[in-house]
Amino acid sequence: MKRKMSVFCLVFLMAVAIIGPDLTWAEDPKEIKIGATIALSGRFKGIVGTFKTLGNEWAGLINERGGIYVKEYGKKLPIKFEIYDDASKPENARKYYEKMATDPSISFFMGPFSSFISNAATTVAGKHKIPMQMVCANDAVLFEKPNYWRVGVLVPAEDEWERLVPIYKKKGGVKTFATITMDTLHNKGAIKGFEEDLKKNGFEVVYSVVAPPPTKNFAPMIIKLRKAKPDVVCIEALSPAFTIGFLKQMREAGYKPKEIIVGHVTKHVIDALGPYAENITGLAYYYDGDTQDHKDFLEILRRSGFTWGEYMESGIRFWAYTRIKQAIEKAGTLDRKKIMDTLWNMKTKIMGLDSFVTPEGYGALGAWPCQVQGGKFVSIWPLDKAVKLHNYR
Amino acid sequence: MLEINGIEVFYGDYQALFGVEATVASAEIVSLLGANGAGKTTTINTICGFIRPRAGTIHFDNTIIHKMSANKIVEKGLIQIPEERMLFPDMTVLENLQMGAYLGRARKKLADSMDWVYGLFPILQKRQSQLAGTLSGGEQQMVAIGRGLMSLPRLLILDEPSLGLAPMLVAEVFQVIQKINQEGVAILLVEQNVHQSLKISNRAYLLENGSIAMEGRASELLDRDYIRESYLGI
Amino acid sequence: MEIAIQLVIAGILQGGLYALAAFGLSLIFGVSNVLNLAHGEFLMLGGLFCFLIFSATGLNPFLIGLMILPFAFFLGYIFDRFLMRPLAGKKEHIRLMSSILVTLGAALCIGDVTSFLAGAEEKGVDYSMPSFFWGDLYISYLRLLAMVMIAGLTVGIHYYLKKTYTGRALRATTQNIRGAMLVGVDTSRIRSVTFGIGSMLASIAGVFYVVLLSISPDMGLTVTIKYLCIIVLGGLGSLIGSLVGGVILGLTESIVSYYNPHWGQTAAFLILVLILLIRPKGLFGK
Amino acid sequence: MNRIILGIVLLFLLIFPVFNLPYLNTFLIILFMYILLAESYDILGGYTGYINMGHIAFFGIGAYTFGLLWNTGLSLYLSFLAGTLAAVVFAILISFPLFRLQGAYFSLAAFALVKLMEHLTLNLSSITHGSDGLKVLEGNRMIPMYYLSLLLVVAVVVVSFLITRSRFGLAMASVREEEEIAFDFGVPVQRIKTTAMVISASFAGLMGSFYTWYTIFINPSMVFGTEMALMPIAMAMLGGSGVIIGPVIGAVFLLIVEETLWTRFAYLHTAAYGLVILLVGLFMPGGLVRLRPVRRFLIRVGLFKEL
Repeated sequence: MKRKMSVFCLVFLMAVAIIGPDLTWAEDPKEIKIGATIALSGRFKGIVGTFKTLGNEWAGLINERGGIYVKEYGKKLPIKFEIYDDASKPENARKYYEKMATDPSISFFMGPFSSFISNAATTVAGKHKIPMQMVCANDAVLFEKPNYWRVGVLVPAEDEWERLVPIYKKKGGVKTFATITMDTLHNKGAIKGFEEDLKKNGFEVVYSVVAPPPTKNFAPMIIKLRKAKPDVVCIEALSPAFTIGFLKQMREAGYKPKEIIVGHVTKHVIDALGPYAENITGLAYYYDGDTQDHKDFLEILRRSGFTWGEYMESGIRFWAYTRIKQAIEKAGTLDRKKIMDTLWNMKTKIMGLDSFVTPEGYGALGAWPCQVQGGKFVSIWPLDKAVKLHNYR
Repeated sequence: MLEINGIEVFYGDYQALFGVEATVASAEIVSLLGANGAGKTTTINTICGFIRPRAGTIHFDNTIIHKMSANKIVEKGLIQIPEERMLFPDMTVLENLQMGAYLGRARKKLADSMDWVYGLFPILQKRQSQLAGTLSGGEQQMVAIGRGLMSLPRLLILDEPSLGLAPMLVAEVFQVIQKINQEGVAILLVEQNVHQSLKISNRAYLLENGSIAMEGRASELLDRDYIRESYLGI
Repeated sequence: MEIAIQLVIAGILQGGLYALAAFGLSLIFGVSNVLNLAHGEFLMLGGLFCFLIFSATGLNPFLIGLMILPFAFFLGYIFDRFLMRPLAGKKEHIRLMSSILVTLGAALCIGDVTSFLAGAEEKGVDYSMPSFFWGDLYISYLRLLAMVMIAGLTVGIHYYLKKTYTGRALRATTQNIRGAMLVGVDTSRIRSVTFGIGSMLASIAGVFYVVLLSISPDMGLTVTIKYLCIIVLGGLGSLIGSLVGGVILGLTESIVSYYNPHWGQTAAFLILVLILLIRPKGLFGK
Repeated sequence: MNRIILGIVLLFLLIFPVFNLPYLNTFLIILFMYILLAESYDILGGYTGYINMGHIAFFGIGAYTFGLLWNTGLSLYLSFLAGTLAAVVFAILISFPLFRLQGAYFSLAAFALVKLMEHLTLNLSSITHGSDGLKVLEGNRMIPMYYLSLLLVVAVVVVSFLITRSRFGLAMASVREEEEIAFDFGVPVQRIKTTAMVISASFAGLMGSFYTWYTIFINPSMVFGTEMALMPIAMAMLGGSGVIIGPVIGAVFLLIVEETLWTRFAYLHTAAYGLVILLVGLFMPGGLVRLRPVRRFLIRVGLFKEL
């Protein structure tokens, strides 16, 4: 009986040891650790899974230069990401942020992908008073309640499409719009803002539909679309399957609008559509017109093995990393409160653009109109920075 | 032809057969008697390869069969006609019979065996395009026997062929069994209808609580008091 | 009126696509009595291989689809041989449970390994054919081709099941497994063959999927659920049931989606629950 | 012996928050949630043999009812009660049509109900906020959450234990083994099944309410998701369906495996996780607890209560 007890205790201790936190930390920080969860599995894997590489490559680039200078210690410290897989589930994200919150060597949190997972993560940041910068999360639901310990990098979802309207206003030739939206938090917000913008500028929205994410059969919607005869068809969906499915079926139906706008256009959408993708207009959190301040970004993209056009959201990541670096440098310490103060008040430039945080906590990074031309994704707006001119189909 | 040596069968921790021993010689009719739960069905399912014995051996034609899979045993010519008949309800009578000749040896003699079966059960020819599931109990029994014969058995095991049949039909079934036997097919007959089966058998075994309680020539057993009292109710 | 015709056409074409993969799932359930939660993974793999070969060679995707058939058959065969056969001897209740565990585990495993090796991104083959237009009506030739292939396969499978010895053995196994063993059918082999056929049908559906829509490694369970719905609707193990079930689902989805896309998606599950209320064993179940 | 072990484990869990390990606390809360879901699933699935692939529907209904009512300003306890009641009412309503079905039809129809609920919550967005999800009041309530979930787990295990010792439990087993014979012998089969489902649903509904309280934000795919629906069932089967300790062991085992894989490997952990499920299904068809050495050990310490 005694032996059994000891076996039992041993097994239990082993279990605790396996799942327990690492109990080793240095008193004097040797590195700056940034904690984050990324969806390396689950339904968001296809969209954000590769950003683990991007982050590590960025850290590698900074570390090659010695790291980030922290005044308090009078030296440059290397930077390191600690990344867990949240499997696209908020409860996992929360669990791992809690895990990282117990590690005093982690001085900073990066948010997970999507608003509802970020929601769970910001709670942890607020509770343990750890600065968190959210990436790829810009829904109103996150900013409803004040939380000092989180800021975003993006403009609100409603403003994501705001730079598109001026193109059509300037160029003319299109009058009526149709929107097809996947039923998710972010997509609905973006289209809502866009439609309001269109109406304000005298355009007409002739058909507007919100369809659930698993929709495969778009024929009934396309029948209505053909009746409404819009000049511009806009598809806003986080899931590429939705976008590809819709566009392939619109092609089958032989409907040829003057312009197609795809909110989340990635390399795989373009590949799946082949020549049909030519002149699809989209949005990216980056423009490639002015390259003087973009060298680092292009370098980490090169090292990660993808082009910016493959992932419209790579720009957000780079922006977020850079802001962390700037905040630590500016605060000159790893003190969490001071870093957070700096994040709120810091006004800097990243990639030649103003970077700041609004009083609600939104960031300043907006999306730039681009277009698929010659199989590549090129900036078309604003005109002074555009690489190519915008074409109708 | 068939030799069963001391097989022991377990269902989990529960032992069902305790060293059962029996033989069937060629061209013989042997009865396996016993009350409900005595282990008759377990015995024949073990012979047919549905259950593996934990100890003991089964030989058929001097080959060990208790480690073979059921379909291999069928291939050797050891055919069971189960109590539940196990027809293919959504197939026609003809298809059911054709399925009987599924294996190579029988497939070649399909036409001959078809004639043989239709000779034994003329009514099946009339019913041949009817779905087996829609037949009456007696007709289903005929299809089951017919399907077994299509496999060209050398030893036919019949499990309760008379169960649930009208008395008229019961007599007919026993006649047919004798006819089949005359063609040179050995028969192992498992029956609750002790009187009838002993009358047509050469030898018989009596199973009680999972072991052989008695064996001998059928005519002898018919005269034993124990059998008369316990199973014939005389 | 035009709209109605157009909706019916769209619904039937969509339904045919559903039926194709459901057919294979139904066949597997009929013979082995297991719920194969990994069926969608076979579909995904079929689509993925089509995509990979297409990217490398640029051949006609349907030709590629035919080329990968033997491979799909082999995959299904060994899946059954090594993962399902050990469960065959178990008690009914235990077998259903174990098969759920094994196929669920396999589905997660296949999906994740695929996404690790081939990337998690959405993949689609760029292949299109002009549609057939008649006034305001249009019929997609691609989908029509899918329908023709499905019809051809249905006839072929029907013939195979009725006339060949293996096909008959397969039906026999569905109807009474013990009986099939008694006439000498090697039921474990038949099971594996059925899995192979089911996997072949799924991979053809996968080819259509990757041409008409797009595939991703994590789609497996989602489509499996839809196909499970269809075969329950039609009656488990009933082949005609899975065809009718697929078409019913496609039609309802199309018609309801016309009025409200949200309820179109709901219709599938609603109609399944309603039909089971009236017929507890599905439309053609026994 | 078994009392000593149980006592020690329970005592340890009771004083656990003192150690102030928030990560392990959250881990344990999630663990308790899965144990409860697996165990409450097993009340119907393991004891009566009806594999209810729709178990998570009760959970989701509880979650939404709680969230909606709590947001209207109803008191916390009443909201919990309402969440539970909603699941119970739903269980009673669906039990009549659902129990007409047998075997795989039952399982799949129940699963279709989950998907139906998911779509309904998405579509009835004027009530449920659809895909925007439902947000409830935030707050730092780690300690009460921990104790509440612990209490719920203890409660479900105790109820399962009481069931196995009662005539009701015996009747459930008779339904599982031979439903028709049980019916012929006068066992009120329908009532037994409905009662089992109601008990099973009440716990799931309560846990659903708790989940909303815990995550602050829910949306249809979180509470009615496919993986969410299948995991508790896989856990119960993995541990050993029909044995009280089975689902507990299954949940603990699978979650620790998951956690180890998740934190140690960035990739392929889902594959490894799937492989574990597959291997258990293949080689231990009765679940971990029916593995001979495990069973022998559990019998010796008196924790192997099979129905």
